Amino acid sequence: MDNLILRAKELLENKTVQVVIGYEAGPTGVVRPAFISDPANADSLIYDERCVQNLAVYLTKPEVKHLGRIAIVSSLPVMRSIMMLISEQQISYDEIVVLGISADGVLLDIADLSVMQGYIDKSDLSNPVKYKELLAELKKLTPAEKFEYWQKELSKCIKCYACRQACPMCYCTRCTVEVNQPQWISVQSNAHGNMEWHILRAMHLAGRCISCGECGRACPVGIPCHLLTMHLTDQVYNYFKVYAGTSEKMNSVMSTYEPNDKESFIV
Amino acid sequence: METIRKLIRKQSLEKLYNNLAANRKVYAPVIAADKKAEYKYNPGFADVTFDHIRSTLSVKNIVFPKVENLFFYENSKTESTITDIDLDKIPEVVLWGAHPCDNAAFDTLRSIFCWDTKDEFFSRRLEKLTVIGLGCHSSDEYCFCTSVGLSPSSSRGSDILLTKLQTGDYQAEILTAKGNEIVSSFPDLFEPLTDEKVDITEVKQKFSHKQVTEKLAGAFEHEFWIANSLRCIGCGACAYVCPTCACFDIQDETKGKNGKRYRSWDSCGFGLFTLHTSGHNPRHVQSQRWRQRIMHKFSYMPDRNESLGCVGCGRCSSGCPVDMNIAEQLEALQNI
Amino acid sequence: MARIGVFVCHCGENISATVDCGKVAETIGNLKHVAYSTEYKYMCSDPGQTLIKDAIKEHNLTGVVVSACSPRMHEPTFRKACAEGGLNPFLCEMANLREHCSWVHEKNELTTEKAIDIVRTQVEKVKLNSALQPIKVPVTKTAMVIGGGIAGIQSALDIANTGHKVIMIERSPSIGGHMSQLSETFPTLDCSQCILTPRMVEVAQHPNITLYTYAEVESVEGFIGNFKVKVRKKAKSLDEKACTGCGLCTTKCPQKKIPNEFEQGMGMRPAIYVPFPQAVPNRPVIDRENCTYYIKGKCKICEIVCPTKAIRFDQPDEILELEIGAIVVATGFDIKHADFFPEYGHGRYKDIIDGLQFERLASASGPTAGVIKRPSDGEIPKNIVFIACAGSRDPAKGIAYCSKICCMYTAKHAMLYKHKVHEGKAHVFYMDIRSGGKNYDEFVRRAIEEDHVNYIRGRVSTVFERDGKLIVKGVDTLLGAQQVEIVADMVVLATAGVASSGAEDLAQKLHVSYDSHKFFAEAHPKLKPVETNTAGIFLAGACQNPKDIPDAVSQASGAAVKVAALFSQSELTREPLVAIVNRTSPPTYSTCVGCFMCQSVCPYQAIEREEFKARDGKVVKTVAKINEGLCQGCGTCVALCRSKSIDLLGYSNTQVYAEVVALLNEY
Amino acid sequence: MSDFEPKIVAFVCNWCTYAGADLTGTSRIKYASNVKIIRFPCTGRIDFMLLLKAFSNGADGIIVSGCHPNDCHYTSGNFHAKRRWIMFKELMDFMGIDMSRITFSWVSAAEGARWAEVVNTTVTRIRELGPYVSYKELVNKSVEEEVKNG
Repeated sequence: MDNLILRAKELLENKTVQVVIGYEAGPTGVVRPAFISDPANADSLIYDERCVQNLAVYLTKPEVKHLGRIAIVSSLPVMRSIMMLISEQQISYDEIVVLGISADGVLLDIADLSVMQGYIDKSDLSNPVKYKELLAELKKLTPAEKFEYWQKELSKCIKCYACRQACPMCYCTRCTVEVNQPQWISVQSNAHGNMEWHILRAMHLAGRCISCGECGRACPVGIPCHLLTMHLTDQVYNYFKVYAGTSEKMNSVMSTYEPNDKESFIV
Repeated sequence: METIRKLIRKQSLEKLYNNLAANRKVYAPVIAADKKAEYKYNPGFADVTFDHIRSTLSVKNIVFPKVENLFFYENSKTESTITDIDLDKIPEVVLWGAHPCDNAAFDTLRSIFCWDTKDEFFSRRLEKLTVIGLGCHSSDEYCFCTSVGLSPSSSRGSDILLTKLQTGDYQAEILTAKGNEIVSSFPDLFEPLTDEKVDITEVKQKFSHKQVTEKLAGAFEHEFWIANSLRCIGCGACAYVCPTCACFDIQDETKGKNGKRYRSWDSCGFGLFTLHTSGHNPRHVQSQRWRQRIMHKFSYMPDRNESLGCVGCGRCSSGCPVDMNIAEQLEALQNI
Repeated sequence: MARIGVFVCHCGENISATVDCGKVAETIGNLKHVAYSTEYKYMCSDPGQTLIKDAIKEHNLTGVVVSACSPRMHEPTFRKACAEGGLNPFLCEMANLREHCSWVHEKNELTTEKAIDIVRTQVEKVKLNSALQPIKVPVTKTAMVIGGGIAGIQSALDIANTGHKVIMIERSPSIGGHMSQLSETFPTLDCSQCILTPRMVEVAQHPNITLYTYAEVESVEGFIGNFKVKVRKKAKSLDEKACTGCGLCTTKCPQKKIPNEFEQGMGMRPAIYVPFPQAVPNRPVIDRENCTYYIKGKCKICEIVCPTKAIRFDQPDEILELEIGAIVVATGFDIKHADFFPEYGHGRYKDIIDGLQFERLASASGPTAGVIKRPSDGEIPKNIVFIACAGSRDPAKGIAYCSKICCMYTAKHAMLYKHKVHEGKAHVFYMDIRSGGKNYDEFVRRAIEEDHVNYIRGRVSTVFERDGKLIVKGVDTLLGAQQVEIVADMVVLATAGVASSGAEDLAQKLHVSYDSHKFFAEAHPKLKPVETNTAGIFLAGACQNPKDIPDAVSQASGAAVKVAALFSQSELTREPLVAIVNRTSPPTYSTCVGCFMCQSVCPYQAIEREEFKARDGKVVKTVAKINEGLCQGCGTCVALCRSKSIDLLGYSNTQVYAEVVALLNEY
Repeated sequence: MSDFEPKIVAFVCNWCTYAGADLTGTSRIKYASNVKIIRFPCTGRIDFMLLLKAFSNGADGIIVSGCHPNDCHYTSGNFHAKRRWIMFKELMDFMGIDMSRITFSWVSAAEGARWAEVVNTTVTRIRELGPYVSYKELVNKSVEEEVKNG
């Protein structure tokens, strides 16, 4: 990771950026996001298989934006998130420097947006393998079993909204659940309201989810809510042959259409 | 009452538990499928764990459920009829095997809910609660009870505190009349305590809460808050797993002519928590919300409730998706 | 506090026959916030409307629910009544008790219960309505008439004569349409060309009319008063200004074997051609598909002979971008051709023709100069059979409707034949004779009684050839379904009138509805027969359904009046049922986060960007903003908006949510 | 089960299906009275959350209907709606929520008879399925959970 540290130092020293967002190990040894503004602190940056959090979530956070130009350590999901955020006009590529990291942990030279685009284009954009297996298992269940599975999982939900807050695409300053005219989703955490919340979240991420799995990882009570969005990611590709986070232009499947979109259930 | 110490044999615990569970709701920890501890009502004794460090969620829901109905109403053309909740129907609950931090939290909650006026719902639930605590014989890096004036063997909030003995049997400290009532109901299960060594874990003190409170008095505008909350993503996980966080929201839900008013957990970590109707938000960024959380627990509450708003259970840190480690931050705060 | 008035209409007995209106009014009257609830025989009548107006004042109503027929029928009526009663018209909603309840259910308690549910739902909705003000938008006072047949011509002239500009688009090289193909017209038997051609010339010469022939609509954007129409002017391969219309090119063109469309394939034309002698404009076009030069790369004889050097082989199609305030669709009809009837031997026998082909045979300017000669050998048929309802009123053929014009033109054809072939015998097979219309039945009687046309009431089962003659087998139902066999020299099929080719495509470009037969759909079958569902687009003539000339002309004038009425206002008042992005003050508090997915989803390009700047000029927030002139209120953006920052007036989130709750819960 | 009268909510667009249902009325075609219509300008306006709200308020079945593809009064609202329903259906299926309780259809302003048929087939199907017990239980479960704690 010496390359990453050197590059971070260089960017901070020559004032190309004011902050580098990367990963560090906390006092308990847990890997967590680091915000490095002083080049002297860049040595604490690490990158290994434990560095899984999607850092792109910070690109839309006011206090972070306030720091100035940002360099961000970016694995593939982060790069795809950045692409989505650009296409949805939340950030501009000029505001950031992408410190791309390849799947095998090597620092990439992402000189500009087109290089990042090229890297994304040649990457496997389908859901990560470990989730594919889980999804396949779930799909095998009967409808009643699926219902029971999800009810059991969702009954644990405490509506802390960690899933939402951890997601780079959930950047809305007001979420539908915060709307009370009408009260779309019951404020209380109960079986039915929890389910409605997770349906809403998954639907709002349909065609926008970049399969980082961050929502599920963030959940303090261990609900695999990432499987809902990942399932839709699969279906978006299945129906429309599109993956999210592949273009700087708006290409969300929910805001576009093809006249010959195929379905088999509308009579 | 004066504390009485007795011995309860390991095998007697099962009898005690089963006797209690036979005609009462007993809330006890079990190991869930994800290998984490969670509390359940009346699990089989074989499933009850005595070795967990901390459950994912605290046990505050016994006295402060995540949703509490306050009353029901029915509207007609001309008037609304209100039906109150029958508080007499609140059942007796025995909390079994909860650790000192969680049990001390009931005291903290009382200092909030009964600060000026007595909250009926909370008080009645607390009245119906008997706590059979369990001293800690294990701990981890997130534990910091010793930094907030508690310890792995604190008896605050317990009616009976069990502590594992090195022999494998348990010491029972009978602390309250409620505790005594249970002991006297099952006199055969308790024996006189001989002088035996207890198996209690050691939790290192990380900071002095008194110093933290003193520092906070002048730290409202300190740059510390922004720098140390940059990675906070603003979810409510810390508040919802916290045994002492007591913020709630009150809502009316109406369907047709019928409706109800209820209160449900809320968190000061949410932007919506302080959002005004006008759109103005006095705590409009996350650093201010993080500051509020720390300030409330370590400055405002000692000041106003004469109680610290933290019991050092470490759940907020272990449950945080971005490692907002509160003990680490308080340690740092002490030195600013 | 809301004070809602509910008015339950009996609609004579249309509603009260199956719904207990008294019970509906009483039950609804017991609802919270319902200040007044009553029933009346005819709410839409004058006294009914007065009842509403008086109640608004007397009970100080803040909202009105009229529980009557479909809002698509009378919403404007009752909103107007409310306005006259002093209530903002958008505080009035209608509960559809007739079309959606009383007419479709039996009389029982469930039906009345459903009626109560429907009314209660609207009560809950109207509580959340807000007083809206109409939107004013400017009007471009130029009309476009699509189609240059008699309907289009009439409409264009009528609009032009009110002093407004008209642009006429005709896809073929000349205007005139089917009427220019007709020989004589019923019921007067005057010459079609003689009455039509002066109108065609008037169009060409009218100072307010711009005519584009050989042109088609490429795309339509915008909305009433403000359409942006792209028109493709197909290349005529000709400099129209240089061309004098001398016709030398058409006579010298070596390619002369192209079936003539105007003659319904009964004559030939060259590759450079004027469709017919009286064409307007009287200028040729090159049919590139059949021109030797375009096929083989050499020839250019027309260019060589042209005295004014007007031929332009490399002329491209031209796209015109036009600003239009209103559109009249007058694209006419086609007929099913005889090949629709293989059972009648089409394809095997040349002497089975359709009605339009007969028109050309009978026309003095036609391929036979008006002599009725049969196509196979040019002989004059001595025995001729006309078959009415060839395809029409025949669900088995997929056409259940009556083509309306065939009875009359078949009588006309039989008469024309008898006038030209005195010794000949004319037979007509028919199902019913539908001759409603001024002097129409008299006309048919004349054919039967004076010209001795043999009318046989019955269907034809088959036509086949025997010994060089066509054998027409049918039944005469008036003779007890007796089999009839007629030996004919020629058979004329009055084939069904169908939608013009490309009608569906055009309807989609215009965003107007069409029926299952691809005829354009009117906004209301009785009360809005000239309007379409899309404001500012009107219908004239047979594009709506088969029509005879007087009907087409009347409707064309009707459409012209609609356009003129629209153009008589300098500003157009539009229903304010549009989307809005919520804005708070200061604007930086607005909940829109500026993802602009709404912009991507909007079919009308109605969503714009609005930037808020700090004092230093730096953009601090960008949000969506709706152009209310462009927004048509579909609400697709509303459903898509994740932060619920867009709402739709009249169908707001709180309103539709309240409707769902009200429909399903006890009150 | 014989006296079970299903509650069915129809979410329809103003220009096609609502007008089609008007035509059903004008043509005096009879159909089951279990279906009640909520009018929207366009299927594009129909928020998927409203479908969930219908179920949570006690609907046993739902009809969602609008203009046939290419016939949308607003050009493309129904195409967007189609994508929305594709995703919604896939998610519901994945979560084990019974999609056979929802009829998605295209009914034009000219298809009065078809509207009656869509209603009648839906009502028949929902009658066979019975009340949507599992969803109603889910909604009531919240109350039960509270009772359990209190």
